[in-house]
Amino acid sequence: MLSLYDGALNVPKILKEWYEEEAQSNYGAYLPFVGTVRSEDGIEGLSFDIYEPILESWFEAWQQKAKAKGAIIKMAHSRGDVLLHESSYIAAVFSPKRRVALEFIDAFVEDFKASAPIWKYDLKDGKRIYAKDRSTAIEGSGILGAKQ
Amino acid sequence: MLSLYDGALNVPKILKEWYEEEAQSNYGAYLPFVGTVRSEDGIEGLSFDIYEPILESWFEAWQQKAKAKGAIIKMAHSRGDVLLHESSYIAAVFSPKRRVALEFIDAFVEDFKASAPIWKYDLKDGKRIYAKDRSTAIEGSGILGAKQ
Amino acid sequence: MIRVEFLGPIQKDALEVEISNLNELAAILQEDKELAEWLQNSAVAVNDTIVTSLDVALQDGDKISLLPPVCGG
Amino acid sequence: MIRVEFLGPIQKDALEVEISNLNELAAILQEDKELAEWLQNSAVAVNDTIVTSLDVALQDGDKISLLPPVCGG
Repeated sequence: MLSLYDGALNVPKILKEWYEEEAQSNYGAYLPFVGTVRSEDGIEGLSFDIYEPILESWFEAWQQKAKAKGAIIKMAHSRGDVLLHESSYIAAVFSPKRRVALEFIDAFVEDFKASAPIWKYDLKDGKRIYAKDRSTAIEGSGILGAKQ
Repeated sequence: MLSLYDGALNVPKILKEWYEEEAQSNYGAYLPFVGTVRSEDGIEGLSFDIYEPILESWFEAWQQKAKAKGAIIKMAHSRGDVLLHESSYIAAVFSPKRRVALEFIDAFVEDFKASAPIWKYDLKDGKRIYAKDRSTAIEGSGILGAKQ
Repeated sequence: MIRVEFLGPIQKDALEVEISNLNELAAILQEDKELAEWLQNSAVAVNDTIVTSLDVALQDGDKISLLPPVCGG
Repeated sequence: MIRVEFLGPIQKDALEVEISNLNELAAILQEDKELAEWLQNSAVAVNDTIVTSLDVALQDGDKISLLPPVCGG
């Protein structure tokens, strides 16, 4: 399940809903990762653009990988502005056993950072500035720039 | 913070309290691991004995390791009986950055399984049966059994 | 007609172009100096599937998206 | 007097013994056949600190705990 919200996430509510949705599913491990906006470099917050069609297919491919291990994943992300100490991201794994959950959340979050079509901007001095230095080119990038 | 409860944990409440406690601490990552009792082998639930003095010193040693990485850990565990699909364990890491949280939760949960002085029993046919086959001897065990 | 969309921080309106493959698109976009850096670091999707080679035939109505470096979370 | 406690699933009441080191305790406990397996797989704590060697001097009032294999979570 992939849920996108305008603005900050209501973390306690989402963690509770996901826990209750799977209460009878017989998973032994529930491992949510919550990402929160840190105060650094004088920013007032972050802002996000999302390209949903590719985010959905990326997520669906990971859901299939999870399924192959008897696990499921859920993810929530913010669109638009998220202020300091608010949260913009939750990814969770449910699995029968702990090792799958511990390994899966790590691989999922890292690939999310490297591949999910989401763009981050710093909110600073009333401006929205692309976080270029913290961004990662998606694998296979640059093909249109190669000299013919 | 180490919290012990009689019976099952109220997971949504604990996850919410921990999140709110650290809402202004400027951690970028919150990563709780939740352990839930699975239905298997015909058990009706699990039951736990805890030896608190050593659990507390074990936990405090991990808290110091977390602190050295700018992180903190929180843990909750049940005493006594926990029924099917109820939860008995939550361990959470808060850290500035994601890599520390992802690596720490794995190491912490694995050492918890290997070292924390907690004994598990299956509740089955009205009896409380030590889960011997799933238990791990603490490192350094056996010194009193060695022939002189 | 092929529609070309520039996502996220690439501040450029969508284009409609008459091309039959991605090599032709590369030639067109490389004429725009403001796109030079984005072409080097962006991924390319055809109909919302990322492609890693220019050897892709295009059909009328296809949509191409340029995805610059990402940073979710 | 040294107090010896058996934790978790070891179904045995605490003992009070007059000993001055863990070697003496090992000799006493090895006489109890019901403890044989627990002695092989239990850890030993002196005053709530786990020890990994029998070379530990004991003082009057010390507490020894036997910790059988664990399984939290």
